[in-house]
Amino acid sequence: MTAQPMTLLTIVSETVLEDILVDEIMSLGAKGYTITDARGKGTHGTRAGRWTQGGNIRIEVVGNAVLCGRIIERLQAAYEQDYGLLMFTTPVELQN
Amino acid sequence: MTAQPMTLLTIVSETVLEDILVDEIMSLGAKGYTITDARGKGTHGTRAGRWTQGGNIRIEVVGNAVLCGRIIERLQAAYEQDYGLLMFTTPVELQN
Amino acid sequence: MTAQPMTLLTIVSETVLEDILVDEIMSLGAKGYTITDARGKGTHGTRAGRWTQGGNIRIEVVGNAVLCGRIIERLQAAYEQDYGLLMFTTPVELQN
Amino acid sequence: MHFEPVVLFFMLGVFAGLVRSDLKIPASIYEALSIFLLLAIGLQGGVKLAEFSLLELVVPALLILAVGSLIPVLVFPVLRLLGRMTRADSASIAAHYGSVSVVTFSVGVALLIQEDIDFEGYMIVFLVLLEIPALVIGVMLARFGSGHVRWGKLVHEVFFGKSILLLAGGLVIGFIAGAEGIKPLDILFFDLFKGILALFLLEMGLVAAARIAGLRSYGLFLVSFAIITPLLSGILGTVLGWMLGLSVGGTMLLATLYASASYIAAPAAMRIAVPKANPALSIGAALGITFPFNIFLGIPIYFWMAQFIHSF
Amino acid sequence: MHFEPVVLFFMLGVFAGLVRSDLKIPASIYEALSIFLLLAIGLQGGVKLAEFSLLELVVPALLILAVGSLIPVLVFPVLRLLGRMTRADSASIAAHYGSVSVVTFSVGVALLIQEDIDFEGYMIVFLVLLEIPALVIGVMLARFGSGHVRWGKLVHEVFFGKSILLLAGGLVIGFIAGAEGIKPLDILFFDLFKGILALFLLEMGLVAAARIAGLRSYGLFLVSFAIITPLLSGILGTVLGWMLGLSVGGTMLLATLYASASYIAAPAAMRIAVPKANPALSIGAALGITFPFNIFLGIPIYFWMAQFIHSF
Amino acid sequence: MHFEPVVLFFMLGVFAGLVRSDLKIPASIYEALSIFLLLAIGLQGGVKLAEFSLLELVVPALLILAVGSLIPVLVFPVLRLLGRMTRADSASIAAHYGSVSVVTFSVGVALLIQEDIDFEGYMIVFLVLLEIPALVIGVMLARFGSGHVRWGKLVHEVFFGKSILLLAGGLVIGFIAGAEGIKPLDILFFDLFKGILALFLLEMGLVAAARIAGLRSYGLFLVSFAIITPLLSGILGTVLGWMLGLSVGGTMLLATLYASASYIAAPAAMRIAVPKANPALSIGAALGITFPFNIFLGIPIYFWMAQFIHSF
Ligand SMILES: Nc1ncnc2c1ncn2[C@@H]1O[C@H](COP(=O)(O)O)[C@@H](O)[C@H]1O
Ligand SMILES: Nc1ncnc2c1ncn2[C@@H]1O[C@H](COP(=O)(O)O)[C@@H](O)[C@H]1O
Ligand SMILES: Nc1ncnc2c1ncn2[C@@H]1O[C@H](COP(=O)(O)O)[C@@H](O)[C@H]1O
Ligand code: NA
Ligand code: NA
Ligand code: NA
Repeated sequence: MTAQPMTLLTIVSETVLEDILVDEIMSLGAKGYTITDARGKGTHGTRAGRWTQGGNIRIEVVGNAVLCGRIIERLQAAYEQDYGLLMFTTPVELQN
Repeated sequence: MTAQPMTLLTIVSETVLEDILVDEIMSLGAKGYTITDARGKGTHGTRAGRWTQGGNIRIEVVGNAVLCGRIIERLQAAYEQDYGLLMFTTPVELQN
Repeated sequence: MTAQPMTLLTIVSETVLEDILVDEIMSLGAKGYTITDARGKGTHGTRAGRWTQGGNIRIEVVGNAVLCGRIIERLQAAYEQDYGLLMFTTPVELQN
Repeated sequence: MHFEPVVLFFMLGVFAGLVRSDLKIPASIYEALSIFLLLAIGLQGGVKLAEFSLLELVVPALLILAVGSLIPVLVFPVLRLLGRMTRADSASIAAHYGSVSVVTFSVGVALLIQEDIDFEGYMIVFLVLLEIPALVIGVMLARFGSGHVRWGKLVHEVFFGKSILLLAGGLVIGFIAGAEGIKPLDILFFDLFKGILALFLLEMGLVAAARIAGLRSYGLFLVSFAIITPLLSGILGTVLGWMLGLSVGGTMLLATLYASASYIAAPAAMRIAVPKANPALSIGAALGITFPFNIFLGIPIYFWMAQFIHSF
Repeated sequence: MHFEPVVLFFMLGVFAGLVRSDLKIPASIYEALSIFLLLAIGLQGGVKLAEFSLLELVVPALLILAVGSLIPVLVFPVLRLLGRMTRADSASIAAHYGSVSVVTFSVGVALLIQEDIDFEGYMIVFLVLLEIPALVIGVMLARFGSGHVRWGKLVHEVFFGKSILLLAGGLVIGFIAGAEGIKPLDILFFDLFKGILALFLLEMGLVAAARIAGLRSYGLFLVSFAIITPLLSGILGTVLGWMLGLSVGGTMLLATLYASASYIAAPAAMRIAVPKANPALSIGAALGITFPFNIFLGIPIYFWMAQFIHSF
Repeated sequence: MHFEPVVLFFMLGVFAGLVRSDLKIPASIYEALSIFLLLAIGLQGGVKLAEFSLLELVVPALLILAVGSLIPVLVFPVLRLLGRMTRADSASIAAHYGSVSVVTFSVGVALLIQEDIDFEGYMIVFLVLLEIPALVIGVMLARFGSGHVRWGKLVHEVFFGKSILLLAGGLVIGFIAGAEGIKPLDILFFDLFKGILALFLLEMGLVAAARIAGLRSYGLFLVSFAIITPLLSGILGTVLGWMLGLSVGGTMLLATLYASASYIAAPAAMRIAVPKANPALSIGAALGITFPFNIFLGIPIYFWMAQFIHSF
């Protein structure tokens, strides 16, 4: 059991962006990602997951701080203005 | 990229309370929330998400420590006794 | 409101293992768990949640460090080699 | 004994549940099946209702409601005193047994259709109406103990909860459109009805299995209660149906309504309105005991009772 | 006025939405219903298409497409200048109104079948074709403002997005298999069609309710726009249908196609291709106003217009 | 060549998958469709089984099972020695090919019905029975390499896994209720069967597309294996069916059963029981090659073989 300090980046954004965001994340060098379907409310209004409003996805990426920083920067620049987007990071111990 | 230290409050409770909890959280001053459907087990037994048992929801709120404290206090007082409820907080860096 | 420092163990693995992993976790002494359905990509390829590929589940266990360590050790030994498996821990404050 | 093959699907579900098969009806499919059943039942009732003068129905309706409201009121002290249950649990269980079960009713209707016996179509109206007083009375019974009641939320739940809304909505649509206007929908809502009821019973069996397995923990009192109550309520319904001049089929359906216990609308409403009640008790009794009792033994018995009383 | 009972389900859905009932059609069921509707419509069209010579259809098809493409072009300056909307919003709304609504079309078909009026089956081909220029024009209109457009993604979305793919796929299967080969599928795709349309309208009502409740915030301009545009487009379709020698039924369907606004394909495409557009505006107008207007008033009006113009 | 229009839906699904359309059948709908298919097939078999004396069936059943069990045993050394695959992979693939495919079988039944050719209804029993030895043998073959096997879990999976449970449950219900008792369910379980099979094939196409796209990576050996194995197994079935005196239809169905490879029950069972096997290989071969081969070419070939052998 060797625990490795890593960063967990959690991204909440619009379902419609799933393919695009996954492409961005992988092409920036992530080793993997985990997605769950979500709904929620923020500054862009309620996204209840009904079809005409669209729902949210919650993407988690475990990686080093540099990778997470790159992803954050890219998503902020490209999507924050026009789409619902929330990102936060937490330090985690990767157990592998 | 300006990271802001914040608190992430994660609440796991019964699906049947969704509307009520969301009202509480927003009226206590949260800027938003994210919900995913969940199932699980705790001191109130198994909640497998089948209709007669009900399922769980997992609510995340990113906010400052004071807001999270207010929400915790309110939910503990009003729901902990009668409903399945788990709450925990983590420090996060909000990326916005 | 008495916050208690605890460890949150997050496990991402294959849906097909759900019953088995839950049995392991509970028999190692966990008080509860929370599961959400997920999809993702890692070293074992894409698990999009379509039936022939299978999907992922995301299990969360809040417990003390010793319990989490026991679970990690057991799952690593028994499942890491043959199944998709990601585990990471975060310190949390349990609010109860 | 009159046997309706559709209950075999319930038995298959129970079997699958007891052997812990991985068979699961996805939650969204269950939702869809129940939306379908409620709408279809409502539409069927609405089409038949159009054949009656609404005015004629006012008096029997009031009587059926009044007598039906007696059930939770009578049941509560039994639970409280004989069963030594908490006020909240007694009130919640009373509400479940005062309320009605759409699937039990549907199995009754399926049996009548199979036996080619007519019934008053407007019975479906009572499927809608009986839910309401039962839930309100349940909450009132619980109230003195728990102090604070979310009345607003409850009233909303009762009148605009999906069960009532779909039943009542179907009723109104069927009434307005009439047999002619509904015809192109017949194949979905009428011809497929029994097949979909079969699938629904499969799922009911799956969830009932968990309840049946937990029977021991309920104690002898609750088990007896869950068998005797429907029988007594069924007698009440049989006698009232006969006094109101209903046909054999209508009498049997009224008995079935009174005898059935809710496991959809009531649990959701009670979880919010009477939080101190333990849902495992009320759902366990209603779904684990009363429901299978009714579809296997109760309905044939109520049928026999209806025939018997009409032979006078 | 010609009344089609299936719209009562839409009203039930709106009612449930307005009273904030907990009634919800699960997302996966909605998905399944829409896959069904698209495939069924496509199959029906394909079977009927087989009766025509494709060559004969080329000229009317090109004309119908060309005139249909005018709609977003004409609508854009109105939104921009009269409505003072941003370029992105104007372009996105123009794309929605140039595009078509499968459910509105289906309600039109249901009315014709109920009134026993024949129509050219190949009209369904235009349900597929009209989507394409509308979305492309919408993006082109938006482009000058927003700079960067994901053309690749858009073209992919337009041609291989599920709506077009299922409609076109159904069309081809129906065409190849023919009425004879499709027969064992009839009961699912044809006989159940209207029942499933009813369930779909229930869900449409639920989501439209949220939009209807938000009407005030759209302003008078958008509300008037969402009523006048379908009327004018409907007139365009009526005149063109008549000039092309279509039957009364076919003329009415062409008017309905032109008059309808997309709320499935267009929103998804525009969210990606024109991110600066506010989806609440376009969906609000298309689903909250134009859709109910069309199914309650529009379709009967287009029917009347088609009969009127054919009386000359 | 006998052509069954239902396979066009598979082609549409493959096309959608290859062009990376966003078309998706939601997982819960897929689940529901497969529950439906399994139950419906079981019911159909049960109703037909009631026409036979069970005793008469014992000998042919044992023979069909014994010969069917040969398939994984014969296939394993080929994979191990010729294909140079690991023990785990060889065992897992052997289990997949010894096991059977409900959808392939259903397409065979659909073809027979379309061609109006009778068959022994009890063939469906073997759909249930053949699964069992194949999975057990697969695990036994893998065992020597992997040491620890979850036998308990496997036996449970085999007997109470949802596929077997629904097939067997349907069989029993159909048998008990008989053609008369099942009649009100006919419209759902029999008349809609082919339409729902079409939707299922659409989804099969979607997932097969991903497998077909990955064909190159499987190597020439696996591709040839996935085409030759069903042909040889089909011959085995044809000869046995003829020797047992089955009708042309029954012979063809037995060939189809032997020739088909499982992609539902076997993958789930093998993932748990033989964790070291790479699921991409077995599912890729079974779903990406053998399944489309069977529905497009195999079934017509087995049909021709059955007719040919019966001409002697
Ligand atoms: N304070 C918050 N806490 C938790 N989730 C949030 C918060 N704010 C926004 N979200 C989530 O992020 C999505 C997009 O946020 P926004 O861009 O603010 O609309 C929302 O739909 C929520 O699911
Ligand atoms: N130790 C734990 N770790 C993770 N989740 C838990 C834990 N305890 C409880 N939960 C979740 O919280 C829900 C309610 O908990 P309880 O009130 O203990 O029944 C359960 O159904 C679980 O989903
Ligand atoms: N770097 C990562 N970040 C987030 N999730 C991951 C990561 N790597 C793997 N996962 C998740 O863990 C599952 C199993 O991982 P693996 O064993 O690497 O295939 C994947 O399907 C993902 O859902
Ligand atoms: Na009752
Ligand atoms: Na239009
Ligand atoms: Na086989």
